[in-house]
Amino acid sequence: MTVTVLCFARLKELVGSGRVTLELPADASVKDLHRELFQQFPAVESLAGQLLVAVNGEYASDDAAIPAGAEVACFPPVSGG
Amino acid sequence: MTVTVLCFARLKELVGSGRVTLELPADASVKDLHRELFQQFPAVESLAGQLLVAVNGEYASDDAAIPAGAEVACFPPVSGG
Amino acid sequence: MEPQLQIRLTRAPINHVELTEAVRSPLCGAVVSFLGTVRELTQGRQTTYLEYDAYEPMAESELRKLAEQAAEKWGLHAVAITHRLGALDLGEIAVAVAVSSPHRREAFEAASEIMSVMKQTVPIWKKETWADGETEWIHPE
Amino acid sequence: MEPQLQIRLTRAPINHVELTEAVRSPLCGAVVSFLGTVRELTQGRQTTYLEYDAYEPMAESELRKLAEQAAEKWGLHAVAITHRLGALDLGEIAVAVAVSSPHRREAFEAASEIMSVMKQTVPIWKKETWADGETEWIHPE
Repeated sequence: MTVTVLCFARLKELVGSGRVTLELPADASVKDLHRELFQQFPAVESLAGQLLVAVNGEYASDDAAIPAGAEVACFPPVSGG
Repeated sequence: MTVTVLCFARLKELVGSGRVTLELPADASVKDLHRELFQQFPAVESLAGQLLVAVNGEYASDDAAIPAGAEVACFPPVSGG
Repeated sequence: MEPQLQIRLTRAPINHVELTEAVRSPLCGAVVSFLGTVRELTQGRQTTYLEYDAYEPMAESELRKLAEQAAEKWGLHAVAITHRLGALDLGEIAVAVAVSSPHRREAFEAASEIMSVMKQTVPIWKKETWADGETEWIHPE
Repeated sequence: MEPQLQIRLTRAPINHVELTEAVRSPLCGAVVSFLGTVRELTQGRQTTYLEYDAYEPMAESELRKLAEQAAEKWGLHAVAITHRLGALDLGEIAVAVAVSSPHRREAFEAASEIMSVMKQTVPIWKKETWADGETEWIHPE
């Protein structure tokens, strides 16, 4: 499936865009998404272990599945407030 | 010595005035002041054990001496804020 | 640097904006403000209005001590405290405290402690006028 | 009674007075407000200005969750939170929180906890522009 990932902050700088398109297997997990992101954008590995993923506006763990058509976002640790 | 005592809140109600004049020995302590107050105004005994005394704008313990000419104030526990 | 202290007793309504603005600074990342307002119900009993009386010179000096000690203990940039005296309607501000500090935790701790100590040491008293017409000076045991 | 919640993201300067007034009520004796403002110095390094970016729909929903959970936990009457986005000058307000509660301690605890949790969970990011021209997204480890 094709997944569009919204990217923010330092991640957005590293991938050069606020959204990137990844090709993932139909049963892909958040961990698979990370792996694909590192492969397409090797510079993103500098954020390995720090990146957070949200699926449909909720935080998702590494093992969570990514449903087809979901809104997916990926970002480094937050620093608002 | 003659000591003028400023009275506040419930104490002011009980003595019927914002200031009362007491006749005390020259070496009187805060405890002596309490005793004289209860004698002149028996209704004030309802506040026994609760009354606070300030001498020249600072809290004074029961054993503290009252210097001649000091500004003396007496009042029940505070409830501002 | 010496902390900025602003201590006031007033019979006019308290302008809480003025206090908050007084403590703000580009040197500080955090401002915490507290407003104590007149509550309609106390343990189910209806208040009509409140009156505050004070031993004014000592209340001012105790508030100043409190502000100085808090500023020193928590490294505050500025502290502003205003307490209202006289008659207050429901919802009006009885006391306002604003503090600023480089960091958040210190500002919260300081404002909270200023309020706790104020209620123990500052010679100000509250008189309730209840809905049934009874009046009562409040003197915590 | 349901707590009143007001959650906003804005690119305009934050009017902290409006937040504080929004939570006041004669049912409450206590209002605590927090302002997070842009600090000139961070560990001795000079900031020129800050920028905040957000994943806006999720930031709003996380702020709302946070306000609901705090209101429930501390029995708050009202919670108002506004976070600024875009470029901010030194001293400007980045975030404002105001809570009201019948009692003081709950209001302080709630406002403090809202700020702590916000810094962990709400997808908003700060970019420093330092005086030497360098820029840096801040991502706590």
